[in-house]
Amino acid sequence: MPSLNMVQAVNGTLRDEMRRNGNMVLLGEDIGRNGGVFRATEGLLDEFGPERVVDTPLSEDGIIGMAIGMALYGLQPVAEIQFLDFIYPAFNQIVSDLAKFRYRSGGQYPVRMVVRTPYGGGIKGGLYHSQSTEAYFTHTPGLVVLTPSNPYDAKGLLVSAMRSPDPVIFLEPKRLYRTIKQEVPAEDYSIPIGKASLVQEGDNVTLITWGPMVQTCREAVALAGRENIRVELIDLRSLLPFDLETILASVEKTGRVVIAHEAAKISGFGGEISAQISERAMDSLRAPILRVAGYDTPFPYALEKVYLPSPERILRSIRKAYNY
Amino acid sequence: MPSLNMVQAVNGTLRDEMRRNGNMVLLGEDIGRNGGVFRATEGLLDEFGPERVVDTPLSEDGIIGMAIGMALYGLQPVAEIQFLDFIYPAFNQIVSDLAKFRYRSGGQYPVRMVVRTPYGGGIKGGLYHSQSTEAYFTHTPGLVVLTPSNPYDAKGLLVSAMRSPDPVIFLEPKRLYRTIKQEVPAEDYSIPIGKASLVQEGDNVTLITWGPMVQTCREAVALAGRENIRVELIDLRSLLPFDLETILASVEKTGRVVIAHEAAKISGFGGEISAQISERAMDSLRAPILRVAGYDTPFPYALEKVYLPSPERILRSIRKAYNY
Amino acid sequence: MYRYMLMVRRFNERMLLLQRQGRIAFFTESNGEEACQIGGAWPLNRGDWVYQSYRDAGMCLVRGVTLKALVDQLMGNADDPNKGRQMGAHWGYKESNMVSLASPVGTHIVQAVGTAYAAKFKKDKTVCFTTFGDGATSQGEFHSALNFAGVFKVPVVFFCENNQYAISLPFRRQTASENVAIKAEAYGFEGVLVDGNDVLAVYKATKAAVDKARSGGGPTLIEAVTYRMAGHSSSDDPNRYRSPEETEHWKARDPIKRFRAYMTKKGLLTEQEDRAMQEKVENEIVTVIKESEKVPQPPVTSMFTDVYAEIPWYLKEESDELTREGS
Amino acid sequence: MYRYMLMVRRFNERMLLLQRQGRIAFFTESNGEEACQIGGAWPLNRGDWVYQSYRDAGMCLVRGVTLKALVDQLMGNADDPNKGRQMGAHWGYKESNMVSLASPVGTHIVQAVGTAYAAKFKKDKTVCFTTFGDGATSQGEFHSALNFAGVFKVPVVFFCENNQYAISLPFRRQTASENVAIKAEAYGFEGVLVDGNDVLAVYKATKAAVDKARSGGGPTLIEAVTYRMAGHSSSDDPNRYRSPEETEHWKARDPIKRFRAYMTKKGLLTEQEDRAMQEKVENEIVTVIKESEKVPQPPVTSMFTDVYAEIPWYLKEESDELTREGS
Ligand SMILES: Cc1ncc(C[n+]2csc(CCOP(=O)(O)OP(=O)(O)O)c2C)c(N)n1
Ligand SMILES: Cc1ncc(C[n+]2csc(CCOP(=O)(O)OP(=O)(O)O)c2C)c(N)n1
Ligand SMILES: [Mg+2]
Ligand SMILES: [Mg+2]
Repeated sequence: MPSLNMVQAVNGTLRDEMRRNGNMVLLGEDIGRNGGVFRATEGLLDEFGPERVVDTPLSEDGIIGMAIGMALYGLQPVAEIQFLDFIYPAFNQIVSDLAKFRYRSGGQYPVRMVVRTPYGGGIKGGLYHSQSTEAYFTHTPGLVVLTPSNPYDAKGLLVSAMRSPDPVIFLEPKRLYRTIKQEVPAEDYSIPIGKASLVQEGDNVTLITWGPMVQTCREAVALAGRENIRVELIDLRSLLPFDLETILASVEKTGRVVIAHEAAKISGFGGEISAQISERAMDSLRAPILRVAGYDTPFPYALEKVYLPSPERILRSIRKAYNY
Repeated sequence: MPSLNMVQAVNGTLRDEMRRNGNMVLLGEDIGRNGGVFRATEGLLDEFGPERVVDTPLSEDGIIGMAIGMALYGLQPVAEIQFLDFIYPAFNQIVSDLAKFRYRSGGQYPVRMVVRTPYGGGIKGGLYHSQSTEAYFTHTPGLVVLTPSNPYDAKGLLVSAMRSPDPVIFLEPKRLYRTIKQEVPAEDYSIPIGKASLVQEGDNVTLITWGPMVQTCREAVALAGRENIRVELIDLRSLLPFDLETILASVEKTGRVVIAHEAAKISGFGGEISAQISERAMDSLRAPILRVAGYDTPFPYALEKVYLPSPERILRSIRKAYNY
Repeated sequence: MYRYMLMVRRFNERMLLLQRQGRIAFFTESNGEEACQIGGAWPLNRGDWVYQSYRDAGMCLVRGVTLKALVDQLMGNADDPNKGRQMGAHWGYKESNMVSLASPVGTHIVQAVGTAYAAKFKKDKTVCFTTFGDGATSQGEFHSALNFAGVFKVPVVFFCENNQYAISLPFRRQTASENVAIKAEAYGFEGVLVDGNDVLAVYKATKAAVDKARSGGGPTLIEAVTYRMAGHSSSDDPNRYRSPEETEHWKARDPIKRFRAYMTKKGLLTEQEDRAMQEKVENEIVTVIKESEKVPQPPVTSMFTDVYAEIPWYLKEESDELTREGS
Repeated sequence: MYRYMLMVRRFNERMLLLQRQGRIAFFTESNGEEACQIGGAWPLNRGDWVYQSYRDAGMCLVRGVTLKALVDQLMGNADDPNKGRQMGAHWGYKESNMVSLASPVGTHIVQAVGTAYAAKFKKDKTVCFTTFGDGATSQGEFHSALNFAGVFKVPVVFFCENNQYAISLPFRRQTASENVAIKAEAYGFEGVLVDGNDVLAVYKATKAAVDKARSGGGPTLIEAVTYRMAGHSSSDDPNRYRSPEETEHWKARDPIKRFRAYMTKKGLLTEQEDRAMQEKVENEIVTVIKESEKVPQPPVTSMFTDVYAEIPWYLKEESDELTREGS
């Protein structure tokens, strides 16, 4: 079994699916000859040619709009947006058309496509190469929102995304692109949309997270372990739809919840998870549901390290929940 | 004291402030000769001329981008976006520039401007003339988000918005434009940003809402009253920043909370309020925090009446919280 | 052609009436733009795709959409192929390749380029045709669409119905360029200006562009110069922003009158035939309205379908609660 | 002028070196574009406004921004007027009217039109100048900006540095139009094409456009044709997508070499003077780097200021918690 990092897993998955399915096309900025600024599409132009690996002009509404039109005619585009921070020129296409085409046409015109985009901090990218605005998308009915936290899941989720009949926003935590290597089976497999992963079992505190924060939370869990706090770590993987069952089962067991995400706290997706739990599992709760999140400022540059939730900061909340 | 509806209140407030402050300019689509599609700018072109009441080409990124440039040079623009549903072409301007200019420049370039836009359902506008996506904006640090629910507040909040040193997204519930008339003092007054309004006192259940749902909630409160449930009704008015103090004081008293909004539930702003309460007032809570919201679908057309939370639906949640 | 033009005009008038009577909620007429509508749609094949705008009832008819399907959409009833999900005049008819449209102006223009790319990719002979107004040319997606079309040289025809207004904004304040057609130069392909009130001229120009696209010649931008004779929509009062003189000036250039005069002169149409045709069309419409009004509104649970291919758990919950407890 | 051109080149080289050594995180060079930078900024008055792009260190220098302020920005230290909030080369200097820029390409172009409108409104003689790349012309905001500028006839100069690439995308695949300048026609004003490696030609063209804007003649689009000699940024490897021959071809047209040859020929510069100047510039830069490296990083609590004019209660809470408990 090859040991791959996340970019390699993404790259291989795109390649395999393109081989399998002649309707699959890729489009985006610098994805062809340059192989993508993170090299996720490296080698694909050579194998599939410029008609299936399309370098586009610098226009995100063009990319998403064109992909929608391709999809309606029966192609299955995977669009790359260079950074999530640059998706906003296409926000109208995404919110007004991509998400609503199937609904507004009474099912006559479903759009089957994937938007891949790197997101999150950790590469010293400042305000515009670091944002985690997944909540904009989870608040948009019609979209599926996925985010892997390791190479294995990246393949399994991307396969599901590419075979999904619904439009998928596929968020890749760029700071994990090359930091973890993992065995990734060469054969075809997929991870179902809407299923969380129980990263670690524990019965004292439930820690819920996704994407780039999964690794940070692992560290926090290890730190807590040293203090004999047994934390159950849930990686949501799928934000819309999300796996409430797994969450509630865990909360019933632990009665204590910490939610961690990198995005700013206010109106972040953590609020939704918290609200769902307090709506449905009130009687199981033995402590306030706590959130550890990015501060409610734009993403800073010089102070990035301070901004990103650290294992220690998460640990403090775990302790607080545990000792409540 | 003149009795005005909300459009008249907005119109008069714009006029008064334009008279007071020569740097104030308005821009948007059809706001000049046509007076705005809801007539909020009626008569202003005649009084202030086409340089201060600017009909723009059909381009929202143009409107917001131009307004930002005006503001940086010292004008105080109030931009109108015809419907909130049409703000997305300008989303990049709002999220990337308007919200972050002050921060990214270290305070060198603050942007002082207001974006007014009608939002919400109730006029049979279907998917694209009905949305309530305030949560996109409350998740964007750097923005102030206000929404009045009656003519008096519309004036007071708009005055604050126009005098705020920060960029304000001013959401006007279009279905209340002409439904309520109220005494609106002719003299200058303002309502501070960040302060909720206690619409009605009560000690059984706290009902938190804003904008278009305030009227619906009033009806629900009346219905509950008939069943001897005393509901405390809070109109947030200011979503970012929000008035946590007022919320917590009420929750301490009642121990029971219902949050109502028109936007889709998942990742709606109600989730944030719920999360804040459960994080900070856990021990006061005697029932799960409930949310009544729009369904998690695009905004429908034929079934609009079914989609919009009704007083009865809110009442059911009030009962549920009360009887828990 | 003439019959279709008449049909659109009558349809517009009837629908506006229904709206005034509160029997439908909203409508966008196309009075004055019938030559664009019919002449524009005429040269297309059945398999061609149209990304339409909210004034394209006429194109729908030419492409085989039934009157009933249009009225059902306006009523948002259970027979509407769009399941009553959209405001009036937001048509979508898969069988006729009339793609469903959104309200935000301009988003479809660039989607048309994607479809044209896909057709070319699949080596189909499909042409993608897209219509929009003069106002739409100010949106970013107009720019992206034309730019992408030029770069990828796809079989697309951009058809701008310049009816002189975007709601209240006159064309000369929409852009400082002489006309819309000239804008094609910025994208490396041809722009064509045509009298939009002359149905045969519109037909000819469109036919040429469609043929060119089909034979691999790439995109064309057509500007059909016309006039919106009525208000922007059933909610609009055009007297606020334009003069009766102007309206009169254009009334004299009514495309239907012009075509009728031409047909009569050529001996292709007698007054009697004309009157018979008008009556027939009128009757058809009235019959359809009656039928459509009998159709009930879509069932309440239909609100939760088509958000996704399958209903997710939370929508199932919401749907069940609604069914159980009412709205 | 020559001194500034040298300064930019040396600055670029030094900063890239610092980046390679890990002393700064990110940089975008402008090697090859010095003639655009210096010739473009030269005709502007102090009070004029510039909406810049991330390659405009040279313009900053001409407009009076100190070397130290640039290096402080790149280091994101406590002396940076932008308080270390942005990635390298995202300059902003109020005192020089060099407006702070964002990374998303193109958003500033339309803001420049707003500023020009405001200047005209206030009857100031301010001209608003904005720079951007060939890639930026594909964004919606380029389109809106030029369209609004044409409609409102404001004193703005659009300055496109067409360096042939947008990261890896060559210009001929960015758009099918012959060049950028021609695009102005779509907006009803003049486009000017100029050799961007000839500093005097750039100066002349810009001067004319600035004078025209100042005297009420409205907008101009200038396209300065040049070449990005280095990679897109310190993270880019241009060998992946372009040939050494191409790079060599343009190296022979190096704007600094050209200007030096011209100056030498005209007797305005001796080899000795040249060398002395180069040395002096080099020393200046080295001294500044040393100084800037001494400056500490911004204080942790500075993360919470400037989100709003005043710190709201929740940011106060967050700031206090951070101070109390650490990150
Ligand atoms: C993005 C967006 N902004 C504003 C509107 C409101 N609006 C609807 S139609 C219209 C004018 C369109 O004018 P034009 O493109 O010329 O088409 P016409 O109505 O004349 O056929 C406007 C401003 C909208 N639908 N979408
Ligand atoms: C909206 C947006 N999309 C993508 C990017 C990534 N990106 C940064 S610079 C660049 C190329 C810009 O090319 P050009 O405008 O020609 O300027 P140049 O770098 O050549 O000076 C791209 C694609 C971005 N910054 N913003
Ligand atoms: Mg029009
Ligand atoms: Mg370039």
